[in-house]
Amino acid sequence: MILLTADPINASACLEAFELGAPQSGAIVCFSGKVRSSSAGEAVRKLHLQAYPPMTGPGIAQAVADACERWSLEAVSVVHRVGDVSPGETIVFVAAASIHRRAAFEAADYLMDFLKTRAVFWKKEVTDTGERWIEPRAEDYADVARWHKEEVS
Amino acid sequence: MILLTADPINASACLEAFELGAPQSGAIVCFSGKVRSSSAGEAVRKLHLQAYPPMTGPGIAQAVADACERWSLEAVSVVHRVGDVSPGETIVFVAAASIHRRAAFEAADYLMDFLKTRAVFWKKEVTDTGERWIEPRAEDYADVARWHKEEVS
Amino acid sequence: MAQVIYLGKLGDLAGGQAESLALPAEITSTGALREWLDTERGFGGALLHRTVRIAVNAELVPDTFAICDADEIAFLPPVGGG
Amino acid sequence: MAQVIYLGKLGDLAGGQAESLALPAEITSTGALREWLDTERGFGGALLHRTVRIAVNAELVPDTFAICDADEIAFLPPVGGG
Repeated sequence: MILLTADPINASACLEAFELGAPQSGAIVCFSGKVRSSSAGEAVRKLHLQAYPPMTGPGIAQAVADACERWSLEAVSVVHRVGDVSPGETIVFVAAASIHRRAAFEAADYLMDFLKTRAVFWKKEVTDTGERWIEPRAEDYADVARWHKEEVS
Repeated sequence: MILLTADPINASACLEAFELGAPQSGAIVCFSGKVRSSSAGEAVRKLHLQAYPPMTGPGIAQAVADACERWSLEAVSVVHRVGDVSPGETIVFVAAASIHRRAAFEAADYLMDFLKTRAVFWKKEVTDTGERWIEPRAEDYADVARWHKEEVS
Repeated sequence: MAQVIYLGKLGDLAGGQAESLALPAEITSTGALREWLDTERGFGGALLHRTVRIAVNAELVPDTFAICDADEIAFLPPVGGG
Repeated sequence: MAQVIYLGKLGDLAGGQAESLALPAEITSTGALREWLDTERGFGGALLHRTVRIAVNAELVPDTFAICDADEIAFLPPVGGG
């Protein structure tokens, strides 16, 4: 399941639904990412998440398809907020189910690296002193590069 | 939190409780492992999990302490069944929370590799044709060895 | 009329996320549009930055891509969700 | 009386997971106990396998470890949960 939503994401409810959809899987890995309450020492009021629907959904669907080709997965879920998100709220929920755990761990890790650096979103952080658009960290780009080393060499 | 329990584990309820205990974390990774309904083509009736309490709990606590030393974690949870577990039921729930996702992914992965190969449990699989004690797979031993490469070289 | 979409920080710089415009006759490629809009809309070079990619009808394209008034043309600064 | 615990498949082979026993005078080390019990309880070599580790009072110890009647001595075949 791939879902972009302007409503709050309840990670435990997402996991509950996901488990029902993967009754045969021995291993489920899920990730939930939340808005932190401070950034560079400043209190965060909210995070604004902008998508470009004609590209955002298809891009995530392609990443999920890539993951399903790369690993043997029984189910995958990506749920992502759009719009204004408050500190403590969940921005993203990713889950992967497989027979053995390695595939589920790697697929969830891969999808998060994709979402952080290649998914078609823009994030604006609003603090008490102003607002700024934030881009992926150097670590995020390094993380996503891990999955393409084999392909390059 | 570390818990050994003879009662069913509800992974989504565990995640909900875990999230409440890690309100500042930006990243939460959780793993749930379930009893598969078949093994080597045979229907599985149940999995019997034996612990040796004087060593099982302290061993897991040490692994959690090792993870907390290795990564910057805001919370860790390990919940493990003992006794008879039916197909589809959750055997183990592991969660790790951190500021950024890499630490949470690696810590959950590390703890699962530990649990699969070093945690003090014995597993007996009961099928229609009999029962057998099952030991870690070669992949499980290879997985756990990943975390010790730096130390050896 | 072509639809032009300014995403992320470019929307703030443009004072709006989208506009409809009739492409001038000499603006026939994405690269030409990028340069023309950067000046016309006062981006001060922000649209020219090499990290800003262009999508036509939801497909990323190079600066040599031919455009027409029926297209939806989006300017995408570096993306990232999660 | 020493408490002896047979874990995992060893419990099935022993026909029970635990027993209390008075250590014979000549059985003063974990290694000696391992060999003696393997014969006495009919393990047929299962207790001698190098993958079977011994814990005394919940600490893994080598076969040279000294034991006495106050100890809890556990035989552990390869472990694994999850």
